[in-house]
Amino acid sequence: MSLLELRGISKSYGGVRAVDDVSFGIEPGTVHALVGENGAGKSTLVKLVTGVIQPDDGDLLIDGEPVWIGDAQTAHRLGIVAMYQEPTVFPDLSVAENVFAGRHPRSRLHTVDWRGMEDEAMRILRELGVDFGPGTPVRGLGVADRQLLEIAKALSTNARLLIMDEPTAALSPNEVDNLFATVRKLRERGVAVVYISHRLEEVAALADTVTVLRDGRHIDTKPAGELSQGEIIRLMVGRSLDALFPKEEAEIGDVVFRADGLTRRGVFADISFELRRGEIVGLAGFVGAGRTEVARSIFGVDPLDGGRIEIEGRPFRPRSPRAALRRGLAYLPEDRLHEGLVQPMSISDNTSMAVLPALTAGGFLRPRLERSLARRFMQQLSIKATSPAQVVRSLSGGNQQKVVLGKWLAAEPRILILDEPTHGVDVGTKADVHRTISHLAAQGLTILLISSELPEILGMSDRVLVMREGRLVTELSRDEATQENVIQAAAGVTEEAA
Amino acid sequence: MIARVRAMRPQELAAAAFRLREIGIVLALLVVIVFFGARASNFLSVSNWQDIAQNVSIVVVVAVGETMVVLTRNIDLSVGSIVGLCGYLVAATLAHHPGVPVEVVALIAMAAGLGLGLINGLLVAVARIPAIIATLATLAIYRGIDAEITGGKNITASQLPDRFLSLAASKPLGFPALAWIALGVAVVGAATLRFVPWARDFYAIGSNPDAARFAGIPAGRRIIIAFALSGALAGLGGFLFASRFPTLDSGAANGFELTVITAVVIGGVNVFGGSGTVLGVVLGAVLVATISNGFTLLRLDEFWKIFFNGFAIVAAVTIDSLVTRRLQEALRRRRAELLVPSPARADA
Amino acid sequence: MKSLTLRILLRWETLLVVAIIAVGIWSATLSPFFLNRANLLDLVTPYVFVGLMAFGLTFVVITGEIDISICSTLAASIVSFAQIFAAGVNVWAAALIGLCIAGGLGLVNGLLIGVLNLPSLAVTLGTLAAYSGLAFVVLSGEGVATFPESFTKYGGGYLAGNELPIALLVLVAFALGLGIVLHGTRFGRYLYAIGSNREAARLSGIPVTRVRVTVFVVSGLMAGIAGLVYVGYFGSARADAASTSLLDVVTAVVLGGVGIFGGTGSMPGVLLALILVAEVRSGMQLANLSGQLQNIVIGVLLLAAIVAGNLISAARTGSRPARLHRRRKGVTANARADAQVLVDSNP
Amino acid sequence: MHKRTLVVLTGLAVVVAAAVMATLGTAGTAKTHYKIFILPKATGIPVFTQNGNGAKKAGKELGDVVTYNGPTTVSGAAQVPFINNAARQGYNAIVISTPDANAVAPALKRAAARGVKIISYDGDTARDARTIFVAPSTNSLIGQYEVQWMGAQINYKGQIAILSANATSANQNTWITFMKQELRKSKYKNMELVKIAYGNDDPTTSAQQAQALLQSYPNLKGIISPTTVGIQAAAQELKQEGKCGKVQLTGLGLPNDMRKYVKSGCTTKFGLWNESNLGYLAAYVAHNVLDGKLNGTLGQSFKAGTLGTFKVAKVDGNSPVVVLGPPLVFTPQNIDKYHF
Repeated sequence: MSLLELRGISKSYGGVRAVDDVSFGIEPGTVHALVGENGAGKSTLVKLVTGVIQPDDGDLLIDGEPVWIGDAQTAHRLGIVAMYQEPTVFPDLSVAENVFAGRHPRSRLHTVDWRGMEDEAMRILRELGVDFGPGTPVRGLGVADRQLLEIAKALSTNARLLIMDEPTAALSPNEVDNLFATVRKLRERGVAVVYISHRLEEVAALADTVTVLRDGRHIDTKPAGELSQGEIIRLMVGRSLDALFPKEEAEIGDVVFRADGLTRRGVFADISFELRRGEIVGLAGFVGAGRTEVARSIFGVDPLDGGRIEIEGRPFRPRSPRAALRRGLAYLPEDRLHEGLVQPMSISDNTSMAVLPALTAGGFLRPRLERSLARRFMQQLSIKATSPAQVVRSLSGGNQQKVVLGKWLAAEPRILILDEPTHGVDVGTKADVHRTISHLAAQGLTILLISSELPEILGMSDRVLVMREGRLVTELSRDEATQENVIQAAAGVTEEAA
Repeated sequence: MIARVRAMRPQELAAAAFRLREIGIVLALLVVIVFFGARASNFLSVSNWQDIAQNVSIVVVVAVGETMVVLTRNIDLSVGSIVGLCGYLVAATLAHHPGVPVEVVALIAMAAGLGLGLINGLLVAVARIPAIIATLATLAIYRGIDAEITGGKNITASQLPDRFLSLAASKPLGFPALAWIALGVAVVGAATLRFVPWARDFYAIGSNPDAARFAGIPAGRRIIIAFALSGALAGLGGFLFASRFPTLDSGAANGFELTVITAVVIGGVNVFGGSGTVLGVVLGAVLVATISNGFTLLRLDEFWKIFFNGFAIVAAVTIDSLVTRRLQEALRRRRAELLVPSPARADA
Repeated sequence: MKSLTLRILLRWETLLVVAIIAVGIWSATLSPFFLNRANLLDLVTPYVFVGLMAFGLTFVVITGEIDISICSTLAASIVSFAQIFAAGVNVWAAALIGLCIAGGLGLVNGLLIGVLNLPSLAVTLGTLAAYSGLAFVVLSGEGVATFPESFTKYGGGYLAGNELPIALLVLVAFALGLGIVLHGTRFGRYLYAIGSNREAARLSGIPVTRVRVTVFVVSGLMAGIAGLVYVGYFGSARADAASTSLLDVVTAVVLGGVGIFGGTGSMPGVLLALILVAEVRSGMQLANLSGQLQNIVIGVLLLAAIVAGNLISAARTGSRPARLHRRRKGVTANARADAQVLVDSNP
Repeated sequence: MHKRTLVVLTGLAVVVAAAVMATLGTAGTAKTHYKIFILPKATGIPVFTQNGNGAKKAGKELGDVVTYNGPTTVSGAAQVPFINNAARQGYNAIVISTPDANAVAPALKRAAARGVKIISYDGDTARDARTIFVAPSTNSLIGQYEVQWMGAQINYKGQIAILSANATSANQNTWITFMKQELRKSKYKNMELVKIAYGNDDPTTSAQQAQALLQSYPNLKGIISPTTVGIQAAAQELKQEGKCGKVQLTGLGLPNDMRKYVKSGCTTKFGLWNESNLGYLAAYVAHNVLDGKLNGTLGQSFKAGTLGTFKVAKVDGNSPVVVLGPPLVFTPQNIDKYHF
């Protein structure tokens, strides 16, 4: 009987079916890989199982018994522990205390039993084959060591199900092998491990069973042996190209933006590409490939360690977003909630934020002008809101995304970088955004479209660049690009292994 | 030495940074002792160091309480008023009932302080008022209550029993009585922060509040305990203050919170909570008191001390943030070397 | 149809007006002298310097920071002004130098907090003591008090038959000027954006560092201007000037509806709150309550303002009233991960 | 809970709070002869409380309403609101002792402009801001006596220091000038005044200043403290450091405060005056000025109830002044006769 069974689980956000009637079981003592494109519902499932959110319908069963996981503490008690890409730890405390925070082992006198705690921590660390001691302050540990710490913490609460979400994204090769050895030890102890990764060679090397998700639906669950990497890719892709992408024909002009040898130590290395006027260039790749990091460095948000950029023939040193905007370069951030909008402010305040210098006369605001600007984009992007003065916090996800788009279009950029523009929005908004993008390109705007949704990349782009682990691996023209060869490039799967 | 530091793996660097602060203060203390020793003749005299120990004892007692609050990423500005108020309570009790044993009066002062601290805790944890604003308000409110109780009739030393007055003068084994009490409080404080589970939670709450909530730590209740303890120790500080300065008016211990916070910040307690030791705070308090005593002996203007306190807080905070930034830099650089993404690996 | 925030802000200001009227009625019962015109106009005069400092602090708090060193900045700038004046320099030139010093002290705060990104509470706590020490060193004990009438009239002088205090005009002038800057200029809009979401503001091309440094310079300058009015009213410059006014300044700002975590607040609110504080103080003075007892009432008023603010914002957004913890500035890697995990859960 | 009811509730809470404050207010204004406001350097200092009681005794005899109130910390600026308030409440006279003559001058002039008579006592204000100054004793006498008492105790040899109140306090500075004049006499040639420290009439600061004096001048022989707060703090400090007798102490102090220290040998001779009589006299001066009998011209004389007649004169360069009388001298022998 399986340790954890999902039966008919569904969850939707504001009209978008993130998870649709998913059922499969996870057996104790096995490594169960969960694969699928971005937005296929993987992270939503993780949040359902760890009690961060609750399903709309369907049941979760532990050892055959239906359970309701209302919050993270309940999940903990049931032995379900999740580990994210950047583990959350107490940087100021020692390793041992991180493992036992909030539930220190007590001596007879009800005091903290330091020796007992450190011995117990040492035992677990030894088992995981770790090279740092229980007394080491966590502040000095790298990501790999912090992950081992999370695993140690899970073992100390004798967790029965450990979910690892993209654990190897930031690890070096030998750190990955070390992690695999640890996972195999967990398996021998009867712990079930849900392993989520887009690195199919890791899935092949580690997993006992593989579950493939697509568009929030459960496609298949098979023993790893029976699925080659190529077959997995074929199950992953093949999303219906139903949404008709109205790609207007745009006349491609000369080179507007050239980057060569862009490098940021430890994140991405020698990225070189060109963008032409009126062209939409898709930038594909999995989470952690470094696409957002490249965009943020170009826009001056993060530092750049090397490489040169030219905009319209003139060199450009990205010192700050303000400098980039002045050169006609705009960036629509991936994290809409925290970086795209100022929630408590109105639509017109947000729309005019990036262009205030142009809208003000001698430093004085002109509210009428701002309101008309906001109305223009509300109408152009069909944003459903009562008035420009409405607070952005009260808008739906789709409308918020349109306001962010409007904000950057108001800056009248010549080059627009879009980072996951349609992530988590309803189908209607997605179509509106696509229509706007292709219309703008037709008018001569140059667009770099970062997206993890293959249909969107293939449907919208004149050219497709693919990145993996901080490098630009291939460039495909619109006709050459298919879902398979883009995913293969992104996952690093070569022809013969398919 | 620099080469060795750069070669150290970030883990050793972090462990070293952990110890750095205490070593740093001891070094600073030695430099100061040599500097003032050479210039002021009676600086190294036993009686001078007895004075320093006496003056620092009240700061240490209150600073241990303040440390517990700062560890939880909060701050208690009202300790100065609590010291003044409890100090007056002690004097008033002894003046009207000289028979009451001194130890009982100390407990009364701590109980009163505990109550006042509890109010701070409730304001911060339950009413969700930011600690800076809540304790700024209670600073004024407790000082007002102090003035109302005093009502213009100060208690002078002449009204207090000799047994109490002699406490500050007595020096068992050559070490001032007040300093013995402060030492005891520091030891108990250090032991509590080391061995008592709910006290360890202070560190977790300050280090990463979300992770603490995630680990099931009741942050609200812990914060109330921290403020209550800070109040209780400020109450004991009031008792010591009254024995050291037996004539009390409603302005007693005005601005004392600044001296306490200087000792806590210089003592290496991170302003954002999560790290700090009682040993560091005691050393910080001794350093501040020694420099202040040195200023006096050199007949420097009284007000350079206030300037020094402020300057020391800003300097300590700046050094703290530079060290943590340097550490994160080392981490990122080390991770970059490991993570050399070689295209070759992809085609294996 | 007014937007939601405007309606709530108005609601807060009307609340202040109601409170002002209520306290007015109470004071009138205490002494027949309260309601005569001269007295009413004279009500705010002793607190004009508190109001000017509150205007400066409002700019800082709206950007999500805090500056508790303003009272020491005032003291340090007026003693420098007094010593320069005592050395024979013309009073207005000396005043200008005093203002530059105040701006300079504000700039030190601004650089430490804006550029080095140090926590503003710890830095200004340090400079509160450091600047106070400087003030005493510059002019310990012996106050300077030989200022010409042409200067002191702006603090303590009267017009129109000895009834209209000039200081009141100064207060209203600055309230109007700074109100326009805050609500009508690009710089003002930047303050609200930075206070609500500093990262989004930076990504929108707002010069975040430059603005954060500037607000502390403004706070310093306003403390300097408040100092000049203080000298005018009290007639003397001493190093312990305004050492007990921090409570009144913070209360005026918080009671004025300025959110302590930044992003909200209006100049009219702070002006009304100052009038209320001044009225409460002078009413208690009439009732012969001691200065210290008055502080209790003001302290309670400050706490009540925050609790009311929490209740209203909880009712308005239905969310948890306020964060228990101030987010640690300089978002660390793992905090970003938390943000990443949660971003999908509420689109 | 619906938004509108919430806001009404908060409005109600504020109004209720205001009403509560109303019951706190205690002042009542009964119409009698004159209303006199006694404003000390600070309430809470015992000598000023005794001044207030003396003034109230005089008020009962004269049928005037005497109110005694003031700031709790010693600062000129803190007295300004009380001056404005007294003027606003229609007091006929303000009898003030100030630590900062200039800080209060503008407010006093404003009050005078509204017809309020200003009398200063103990700590004098700027000359043009008051009608008459009531001096506890002849300043020169106080200065000379204190130096003589100290000289006798350390037989005219060694370093001495002065622990004063506020640096801006007129009476303190006048006494210190006369002390310096006295010290220039040949009798005191090997007595050296090394430091003047200021305790701001705050007990804690005065104690810290006393400790600083003992620390920074190891072979100090004597401390003169012309303020009751300073002398008491210095005595307690000497007792704690075990230096009673080794370092002599004199100045102005209250017998009740200093009795214990005299008995344990920390001081053998110090002086003061009857503080309640000083308040009593000041109230009578105010009453006579309001009656128009006194307007500050030299030579005018008046009867001050049980204390007899006094004359307005020019004393030690300050005028117009009314002097209470010569200072009293307390010694271990006569200390038990005095109970104030």
